[in-house]
Amino acid sequence: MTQLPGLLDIEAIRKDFPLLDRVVHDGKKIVYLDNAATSQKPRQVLDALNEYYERHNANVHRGVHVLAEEATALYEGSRDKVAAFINAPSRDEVIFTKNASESLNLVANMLGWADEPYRVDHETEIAITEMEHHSNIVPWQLLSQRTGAKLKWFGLTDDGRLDLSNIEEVITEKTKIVSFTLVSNIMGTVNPVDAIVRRAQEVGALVLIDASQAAPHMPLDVQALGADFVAFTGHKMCGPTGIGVLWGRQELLEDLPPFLGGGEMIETVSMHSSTYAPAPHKFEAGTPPIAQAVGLGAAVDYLTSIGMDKIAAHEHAITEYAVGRLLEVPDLRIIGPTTAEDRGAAISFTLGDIHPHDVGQVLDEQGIAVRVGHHCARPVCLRYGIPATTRASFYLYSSPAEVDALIDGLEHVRNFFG
Amino acid sequence: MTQLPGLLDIEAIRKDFPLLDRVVHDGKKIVYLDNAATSQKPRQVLDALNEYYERHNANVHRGVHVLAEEATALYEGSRDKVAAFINAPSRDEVIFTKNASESLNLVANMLGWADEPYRVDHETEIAITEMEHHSNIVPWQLLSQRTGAKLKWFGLTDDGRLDLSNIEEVITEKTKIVSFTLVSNIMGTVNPVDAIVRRAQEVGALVLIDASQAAPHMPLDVQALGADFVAFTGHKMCGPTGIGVLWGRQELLEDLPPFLGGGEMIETVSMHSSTYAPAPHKFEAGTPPIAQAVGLGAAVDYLTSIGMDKIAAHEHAITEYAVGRLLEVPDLRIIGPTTAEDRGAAISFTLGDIHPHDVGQVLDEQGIAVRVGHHCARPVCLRYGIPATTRASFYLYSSPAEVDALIDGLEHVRNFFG
Amino acid sequence: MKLDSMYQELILDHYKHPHGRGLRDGDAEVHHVNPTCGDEITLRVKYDGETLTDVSYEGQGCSISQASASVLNELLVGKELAEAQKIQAVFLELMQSKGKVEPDEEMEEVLEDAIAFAGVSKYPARVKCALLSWMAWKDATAQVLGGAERKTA
Amino acid sequence: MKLDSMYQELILDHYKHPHGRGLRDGDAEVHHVNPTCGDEITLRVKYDGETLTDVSYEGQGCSISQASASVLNELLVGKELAEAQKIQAVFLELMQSKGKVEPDEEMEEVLEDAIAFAGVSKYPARVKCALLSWMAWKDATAQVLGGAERKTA
Ligand SMILES: Cc1ncc(COP(=O)(O)O)c(C=O)c1O
Ligand SMILES: Cc1ncc(COP(=O)(O)O)c(C=O)c1O
Repeated sequence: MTQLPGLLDIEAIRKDFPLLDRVVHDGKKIVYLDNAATSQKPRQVLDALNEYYERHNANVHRGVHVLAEEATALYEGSRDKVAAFINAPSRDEVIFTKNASESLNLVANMLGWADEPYRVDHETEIAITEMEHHSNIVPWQLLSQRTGAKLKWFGLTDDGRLDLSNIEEVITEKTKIVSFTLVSNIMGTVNPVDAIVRRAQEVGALVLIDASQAAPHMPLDVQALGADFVAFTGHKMCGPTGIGVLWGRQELLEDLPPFLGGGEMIETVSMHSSTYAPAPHKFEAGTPPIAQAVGLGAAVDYLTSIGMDKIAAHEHAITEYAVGRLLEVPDLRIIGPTTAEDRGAAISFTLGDIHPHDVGQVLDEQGIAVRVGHHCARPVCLRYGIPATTRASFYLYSSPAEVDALIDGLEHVRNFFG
Repeated sequence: MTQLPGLLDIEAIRKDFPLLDRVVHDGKKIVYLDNAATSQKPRQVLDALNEYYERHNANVHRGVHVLAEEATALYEGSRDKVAAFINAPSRDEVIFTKNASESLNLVANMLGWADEPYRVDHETEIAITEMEHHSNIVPWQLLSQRTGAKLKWFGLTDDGRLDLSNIEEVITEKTKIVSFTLVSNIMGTVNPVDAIVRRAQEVGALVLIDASQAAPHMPLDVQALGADFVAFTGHKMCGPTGIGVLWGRQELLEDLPPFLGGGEMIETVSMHSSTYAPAPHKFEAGTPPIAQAVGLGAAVDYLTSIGMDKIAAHEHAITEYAVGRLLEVPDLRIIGPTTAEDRGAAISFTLGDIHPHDVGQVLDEQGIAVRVGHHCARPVCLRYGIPATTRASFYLYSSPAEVDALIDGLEHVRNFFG
Repeated sequence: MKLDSMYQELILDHYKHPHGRGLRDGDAEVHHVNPTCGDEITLRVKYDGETLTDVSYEGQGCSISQASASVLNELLVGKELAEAQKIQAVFLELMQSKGKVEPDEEMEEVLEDAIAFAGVSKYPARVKCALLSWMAWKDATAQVLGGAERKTA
Repeated sequence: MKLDSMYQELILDHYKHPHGRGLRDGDAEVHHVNPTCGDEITLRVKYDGETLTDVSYEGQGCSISQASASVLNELLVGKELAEAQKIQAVFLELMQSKGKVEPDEEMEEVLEDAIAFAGVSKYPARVKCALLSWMAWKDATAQVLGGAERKTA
């Protein structure tokens, strides 16, 4: 087996993930390289879910009975864990949502309904980038349509990086919010946070960072980032589906208006008017994803026990190896950075004229799960003049042997359509 | 053991629910009477969740690999199950949300952003009732504040029913939307759908029915209801937390604008503009609660295998028994209907001057879990001049013995504070 | 190998040598997108009375969607409208069968080369690829019939 | 019985015979709500220089929140501001201890009757009940000190 410096003890880790033993297509063990779409779940997380439902399940916050107290302690305990995981100054800055998309929409809607100085309206501008996930594009298009605000964006360089050369035109005195991804889900690019945050602060714009592809893979420190909001999603970081996070600076969460109305988010309600609970509850209407928050808490414990820096190092080694081997494949073109520097573990590529759908299908037949298409980042495909890509993406349990399997699989694809 | 006509085979059913074996406070088996807040989960649902995560977990819709196909088939299969469960004319009318609160907010926001003839604006009116859950009040207060629309509501009679005597003033030619609960979560009242729907149709208003307390407990037929939208929540009907449903008439879902923007809900995206996928996907931005939908599908299978009519009969019998026994308790006042006719299995009451918090605490000490407070329906408490109530609520696994335990518990409460 | 049931020789042939590709004069034009994968097609139909005289198209997509458009062109052009609609309906039935319909002789007679897509019906994610051009054709034809939104180039 | 640790005789006494209940003249008034249960209190403070001369209140709530307001009145009225603030801080510490602080003699000396609430700190849902009036008092006092939003009746 290929040994690379910095690898985790993959064999031990893989034992935690029941799905990785899955056998598909008449006896082929799954090679799961679709981690940018969603991660697999360790037994520790599934145990936490079962334990919650079998022993503690109750609705939170409003009960004096023992189950309600336990459920509340578990749910709020997960908030503490997430706050520690991202180094949030206060647990009250951690809002649970259903996914990163809701987190991003939540900010867009807060700003649309806000009073000055936050209000986005027809005299103001919004800045994003051309490499955003659709979930960080469409909310801003909707906000722009509904308020008249102008939507601007950073373009991309030929090697898959943000083109910041016109930063002073993209982020101006009129800009109210700059929203961008920390790591591209399609190209793996890690973006230069500092330069963007500095410019945003210069003009007094708020900064929202989409950390959906960062939180699972590297240490995340919201204070060091210097952003005002950070969004990410549970299912990509060993957690359950149905849970996302929005972190926001306390004073902003106090000032900004609520989004969804309902139970749990109120202080007092009469038919004539209502007042709202303090953050984070103000932004958590209805019964929250209780079990999912508990599961995310267990995921955070799991990742922390391994160490986010070690996970980052592991993925860096795998990515470096994968990039090197992919570049040896004839007719293969990587869309995005072609070295492992400042890049995450998602690698997109085209293979000659063979359509990614066909690439993915033939890989699947060999038990290799990759994603094909525009990966919810169609503007990137448009930018590089391609209809779609094939994307292999790695995680803490990915092994060099799986990279080798991918390379062999691509050889097979080329033969099949050759 | 007390035998009542119409009871289910409780012993067999209780074996399906691991939590019901829970022992609290030094050896007391839990008596779980907080079902209106959330239900317990049968093993069948937990098995479906585990099976999903251990064997099929992948992101849905965009993959050609076998896991993605399986996950998509399971997720969309749950949509079929839910559609059948509520007798929806088309599976495409079933939208998965995170909870009922999101479903209700979704409709409010659709109408706020809609074009004519649906648009809610300052020249129009919204009608709700005084017995709504906060999740069906606050979204309309927000919409009313943000659009200038006038919010009206039906009051309550002394015996906990809707006062429809002024229906022509509450629902007028200006009314765009009438939203009301099918079953009150605080009083158990079952509301007269026909009369309200008829009047709404007369004036061309849309009707949204909050079926959060109905879907778990009785056969639900959206076509028979005659409404335009029906909302409910998974966790109260044996399903996981983190999943809700909005059913809407196809033509409305086609006409109405999206709410949250992001991945999955688009047809095509460029930096300049986007087009949206057809319903239901148009309203499901981001990675949906996949496992939770699968769990809800299993819950629907479970409930259907027992039979919703049989569940309704069981609860009716228990409720009748409970109302009778409660009325024997000195100083006890039921808030809501005092017979079992046209009422669900949630019973709220006050006990002399003893504050519900204190009632709940002393019951808890005996292992009896009830909910105390305003049950996210504070206007009802205001209406009846009480600060809060104690609420016992039953489900398919509730037994007459548990009712007896409650009555004994209340005796103990009276002695304690006597 | 199971894969061969999807990628029939005939499909790969059509993919590599598509029939009637390119946009020509038409009575109606539609643009269809498969949102789940981004495949796109622009398709025009031309009728002479009841006869479908041309289906021209341009687009990008996988072998299945490309081959399917090529087969459609080969199969439908020259047919009477009613006949073409019947073929479309049978193709739709086959593709939505989840691999459970065993094509019989009658079906083979109607579908000719298109019968090669039977294997694709086992792959839910790819059924939409195979149907993309057929849905576009149906839509364009409906426009001609309805007289609505006629576009010619 | 565990319950007795919460419902100390002393708490039930204060609940049944509250001290200083009712609204009287004050330098500042606040209205606090416990959103998790709907308990409410309206509370006024009156100062004469540094001396807290009255805490008057009205509200609805459970035995714990009612008894706590009564104890507060008994304990704080007549004290110097600094002394009252110290008592409040110690009470807060006790209540947030999750039952893990064993009240020592020093604490007992400071808190007097309020020490009876030690058992409540084991019940997270009830801690807020016990704290409602104390938070309201703190807030009202801050208003007086800040001179902001002074209300008198
Ligand atoms: C009548 C009613 N409507 C709406 C809701 C809100 O449901 P959820 O909290 O799951 O959003 C509830 C329950 O909490 C309810 O009882
Ligand atoms: C960069 C990025 N942003 C946002 C999202 C949206 O996350 P979710 O689908 O969980 O809402 C994703 C993943 O799908 C992503 O990769």
